[in-house]
Amino acid sequence: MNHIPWLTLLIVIPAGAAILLQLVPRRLTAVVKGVTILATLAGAVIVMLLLLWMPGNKATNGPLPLHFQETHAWLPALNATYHLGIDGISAWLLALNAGVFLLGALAISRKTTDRLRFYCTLVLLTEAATTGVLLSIDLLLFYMFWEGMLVPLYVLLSNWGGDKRGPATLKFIVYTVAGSLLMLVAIIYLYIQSPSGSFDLERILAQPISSGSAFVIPLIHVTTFTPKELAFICFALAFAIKIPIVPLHTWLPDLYEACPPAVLVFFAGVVSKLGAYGFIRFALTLFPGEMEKYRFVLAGFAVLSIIYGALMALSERDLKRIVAYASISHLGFIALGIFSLTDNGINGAVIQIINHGIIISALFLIVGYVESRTGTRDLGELSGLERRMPWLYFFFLVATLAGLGMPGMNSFVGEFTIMLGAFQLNWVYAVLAGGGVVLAAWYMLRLHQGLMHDPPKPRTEGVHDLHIGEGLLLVPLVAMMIFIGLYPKPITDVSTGSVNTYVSLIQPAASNPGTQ
Amino acid sequence: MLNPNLFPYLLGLSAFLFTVGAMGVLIRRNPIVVFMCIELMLNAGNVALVAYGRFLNSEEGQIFAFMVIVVAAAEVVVGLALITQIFRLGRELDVDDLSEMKE
Amino acid sequence: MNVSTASTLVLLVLAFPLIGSALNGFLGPVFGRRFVNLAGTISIFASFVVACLVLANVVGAPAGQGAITVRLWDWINLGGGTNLSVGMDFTLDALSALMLMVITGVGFLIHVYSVGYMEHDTGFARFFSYMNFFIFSMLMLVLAADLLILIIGWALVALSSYLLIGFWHDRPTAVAAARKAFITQVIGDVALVIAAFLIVLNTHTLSLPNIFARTQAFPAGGALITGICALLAIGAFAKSAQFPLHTWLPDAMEGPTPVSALIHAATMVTAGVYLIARFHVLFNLAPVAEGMVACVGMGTAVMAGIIALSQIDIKRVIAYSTMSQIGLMIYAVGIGAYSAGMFHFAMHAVFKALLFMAAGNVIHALHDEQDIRLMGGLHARMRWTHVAFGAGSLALGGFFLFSGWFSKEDLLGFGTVSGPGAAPWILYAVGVGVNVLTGLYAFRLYFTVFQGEPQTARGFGVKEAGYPMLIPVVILGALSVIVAWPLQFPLPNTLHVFSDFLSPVFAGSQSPLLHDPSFGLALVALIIGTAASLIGIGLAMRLWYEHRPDPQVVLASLPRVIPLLSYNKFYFDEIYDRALVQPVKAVARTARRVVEPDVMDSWVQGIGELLRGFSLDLRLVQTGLIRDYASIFTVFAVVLVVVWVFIAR
Amino acid sequence: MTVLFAVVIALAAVSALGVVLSRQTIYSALSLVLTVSMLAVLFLLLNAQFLFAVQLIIYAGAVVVLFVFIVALLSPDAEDRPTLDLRAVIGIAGVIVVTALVFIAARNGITYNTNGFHATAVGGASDPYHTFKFPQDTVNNAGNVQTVAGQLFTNYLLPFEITSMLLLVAAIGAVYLTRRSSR
Repeated sequence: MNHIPWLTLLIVIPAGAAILLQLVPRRLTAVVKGVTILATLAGAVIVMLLLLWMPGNKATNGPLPLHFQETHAWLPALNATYHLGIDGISAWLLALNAGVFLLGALAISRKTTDRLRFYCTLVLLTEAATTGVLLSIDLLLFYMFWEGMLVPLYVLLSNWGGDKRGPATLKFIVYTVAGSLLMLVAIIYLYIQSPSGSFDLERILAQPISSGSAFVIPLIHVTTFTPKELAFICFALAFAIKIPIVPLHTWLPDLYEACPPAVLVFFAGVVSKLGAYGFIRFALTLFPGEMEKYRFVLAGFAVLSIIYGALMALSERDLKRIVAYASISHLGFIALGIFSLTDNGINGAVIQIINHGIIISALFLIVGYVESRTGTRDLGELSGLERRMPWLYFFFLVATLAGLGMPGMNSFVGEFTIMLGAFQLNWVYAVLAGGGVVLAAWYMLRLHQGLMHDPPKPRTEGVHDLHIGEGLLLVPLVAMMIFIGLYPKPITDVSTGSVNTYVSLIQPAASNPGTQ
Repeated sequence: MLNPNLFPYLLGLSAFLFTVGAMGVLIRRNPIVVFMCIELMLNAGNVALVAYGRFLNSEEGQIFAFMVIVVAAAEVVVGLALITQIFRLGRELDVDDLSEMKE
Repeated sequence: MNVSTASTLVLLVLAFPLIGSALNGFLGPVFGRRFVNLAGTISIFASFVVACLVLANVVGAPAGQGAITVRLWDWINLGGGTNLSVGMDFTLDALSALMLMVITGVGFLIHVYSVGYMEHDTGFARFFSYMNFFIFSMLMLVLAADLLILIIGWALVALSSYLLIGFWHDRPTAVAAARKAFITQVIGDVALVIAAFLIVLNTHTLSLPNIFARTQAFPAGGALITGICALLAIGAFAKSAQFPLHTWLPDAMEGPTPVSALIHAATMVTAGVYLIARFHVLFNLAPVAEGMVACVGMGTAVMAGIIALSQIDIKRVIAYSTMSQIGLMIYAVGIGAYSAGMFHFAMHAVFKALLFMAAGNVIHALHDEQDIRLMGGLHARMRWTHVAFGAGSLALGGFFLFSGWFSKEDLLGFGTVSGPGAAPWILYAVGVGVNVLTGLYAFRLYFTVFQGEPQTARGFGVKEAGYPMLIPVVILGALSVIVAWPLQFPLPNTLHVFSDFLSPVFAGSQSPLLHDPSFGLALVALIIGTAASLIGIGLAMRLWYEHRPDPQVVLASLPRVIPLLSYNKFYFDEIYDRALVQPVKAVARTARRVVEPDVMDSWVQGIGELLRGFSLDLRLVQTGLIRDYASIFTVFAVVLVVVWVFIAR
Repeated sequence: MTVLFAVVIALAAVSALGVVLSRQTIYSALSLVLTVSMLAVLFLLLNAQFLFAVQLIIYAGAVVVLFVFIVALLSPDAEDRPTLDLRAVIGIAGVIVVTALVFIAARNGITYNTNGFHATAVGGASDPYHTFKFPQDTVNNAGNVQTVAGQLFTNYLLPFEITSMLLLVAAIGAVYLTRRSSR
């Protein structure tokens, strides 16, 4: 099993399936969907196998605890390598990625999706790109996948989006491209500055990069940033836009509003997590000193995201926008966990990344079901669905409770550990995040009760409950919500060793604040 | 024996021819004259190449100048063919008239 | 009792209600009412049987071995130390055995009662599913041996409470009440969570036995332990409806009456008392926090008693009386009289569940009428209910030799001496006042509802409730008379079965506030307390039975502010609405209308506009004239040559 | 010899101005003949006999004749008066500045370091660069035809062959563009 390039397969299978799809006649929608599902399923199976093998697979001795590495020369002139590998953190993100794309493939509606083959092709290409992002250890390779992901997403959104897709998609693309170009500048800086002269993260980490001398503003003689700090800020901006952290979030609600539900499942489920992943994998490893220096500021923005997202979710009326802002609030928790730079916080962030992927997928599926039945997303026009749709009520109830951080459900595990990490940083952050939890209860119940309770309104008369297929999509999500809440240990058993390695990168920097 | 002090004058001639050609491209509107000016600029390059080759004791300058002449010839052939074609379309021979590139 | 027995017992006692809940929820709508009635009640009865086994095991264990902690599975392990490490730990000891008995015992009777009460409701399956789930959550809460697991149970009971308060989905008031209750609970949860952080960062564990073994991490009376205890107390106050987090409980009466009996009287709301008793080791290190708890408890007891006097909804009167009685329990655990507090909890669970269920019979008989001014004269028409309700009222009012008398006097007896300076005397005096108030409101309710003449035509035609609703009421009525007799007598050195049973739990650590009163002092206190209760009951009889003087006249003679405050529940709802709810809503609205478009989005748009303007200006350069392009090209070429030759070095 | 150089350079420069400034297109073309011929002479003086021949044959013989032919064919009497506008000013300034710069730079010697060439004052006290000067007396017969041919058919064979391809493509392109049916 060690001779098979599993990680390459993970990228090649969806990409290959996308090419294969072009050979399938357009009319055979069942075959098209079947190929898509099979490809995503194959990816999911491989990831599951990798997760099972990971405890028995010895990690390398490099600076990163990588498993299943593959290294080949890619652009020898630039010293860029085709270097793939997973650790305890990216393994779970991969699992989420595979699961969410499988769900996204299953959620494709053959009846209502026009140009199905093209659509499926784009979904598969997106999966190949996001998988590549999660696997790349080489900075240039990572950047290529990171930007490559936008292309199929852009085409998906601009072809199958809702009413306001034009401006929303443009905003998203401009935002993210601006961020990633900054990151490219920083990558080139690292490449030039690194003694290793390589794009390979492990090789860059092997030899420390000097932070250079700080810029001094002439005349007033204020010392500003060192070049390395500027590079860190570039990385941080790119990832913060992707997460997104308030105030860089304004692309998200508009985009989610315009996004078709089946795309939202993997867009919200995975794409927004890649920013958080980038913070752990690249910002934390390359810039431990800078992370340590700016952690209070960054955590402050994370808390701002939590509170601000919650307040917005409390005042919005559109279902999708409520969930979008709730998502910003939850992503703020993930960011807070990472910026706490503690074992607890980062492990919590990993758990919460998975949880959020599960919860947000479920919520968007449910919103999609409600919208397709009632034709509206206005909370003011919806009520009393519980009597008509008892199964939806049950699934939505579990998802709501998971979303508001109910103890015993999955996101409590994440939020508890994240808040514990934040508490280790400074108790104020934990208390403010606690305020976010109270607000979360408020807005999630407002959403749930608004939809489900009170007498039915004209729009909600005569709707029918979920089909068996729709319900079966939600069953695994709901089961995961409960299972992780009761037994989160399998997740952290895989991740905690890797997290410890990353946190220990910080510790030397923390103990010697004077060193560069 | 060649006086090495000549070299600045040769280079100066090259620069002069080049810039005069460039000026011609800027101020003349007749595409045929513009082409002549481009020929001038190419020749200026040749002067510099040959002068350097002579003074650096290398024949590569001449070889490159030769290549330039060939390219110039090819360019003139194609360019003049284009001008003929434009004339045939009934357009005036005026560079400013040929402004389809604007939007 | 060995570990495997204990794990089996824990698993069984938890599994029965959970299985019942799942069966009812998923299969109930398919198999119908009979299946649900059986599954719902049998699961709780099975759990009760297991609870009895637990009790037998605990009682039968050799001295010093009555407590056992079992780990079902590792919950999370981030490496130990300050990194979280938690197991699915449960503990069996005297305290949890007592709680198990009360929860499953009273719970079973209430489930039987529910069979009758929900007879005509179409949501019966959902109802029993939620009720069973509540029992499961509550058992998890009281069995938890790890603070984190306790928090899970703590929140799950809040969830079941939320689901059951909002059971009638199409009543907007019920929906709002459910939300209010849940959000208040979440505030308490957050306080508990933060307390857990402080504990795990200082003791490196969340396992309760380990925390209590590592109290050396906390300097006694220090700010840290006081803060932890204050946070735990806030959690307890939210759950037990104590000031200032009490406003959800009266609104929670929107739920079906069995819910009020089970959750909002007998079990869940007393979880705060349980929590403080469970964490007595920590509280004993923080006398300041204990004093705060005692004062809040007594304050809530008085406040709720005053409010109960003027409420007109039968369930709300009982709800306020619950709040008042829990105030007394909180006071008891605050001064360190943990056994006394738990004793009152057990007695209260019996007679308050009884009162709610009897009230439910009345409401049912009057076709969902809850206004006591429209009741009256039911004693002849609902004989059994009347007798049971009377017994419950006597127990509540603290009438001599009824169960409430034993527990309440026991608790107040400790109050005479526990605490520094004059504080115990002041609190004791207030406690005596609460006795008077209790007698007053308990019998105002009894006389108004059961004595006199029916106030509406419907009142003449009422019938006694059916057997499923009557039998539990009668059983509990009998219990509320006799249950305390073999257990405890409110004087030192007399009968002590109950406190001896709990003593292994509380013996290890003694509150600095608590002092055992001497026999004489206790006797005096007992006589004063009993007299106060009798005065309260007597006054109620004169006012609402004999109408000498007429209550309206008395009301008019009082300063206007007292009835106003009482009737309006001290304006807490209004204050919270104005001071908390509306401001948050306003901030949220401002965020959406102003901040998001004008602040968050504006700088993005601004950059966009700037670039657009710049590119519009730049577009003028694009004339399309080749010679213009060439000119620009030349200029820059010349500039570059100059720079290259002379400047760039 | 120097006088000959001076005359050739002066004639080339003046005739180049004639190309640019003549009002009649045909005069421009005739001036161009003079310029390229003078450059041919210059090549001869610089010992580049092969280029001398090529210059005369291709430029004077083919290219300029082609120009004259086209001028005569299309617009024999077209007048195009150069005006003194902004572009002309830019052009004149460019001519003066660049020529002067290059001349001065070449006079002062050209220095270089790894970052590129730099003009510098000869013998400057703070001259950190390795000063490169042309050899005082390096004239040999390097420019003769045999050595050029030797290089052209050995080291530079591939580029040489590619130029022939280029010419072929240009010829085909010209034929295609000018065929009558292309309207």
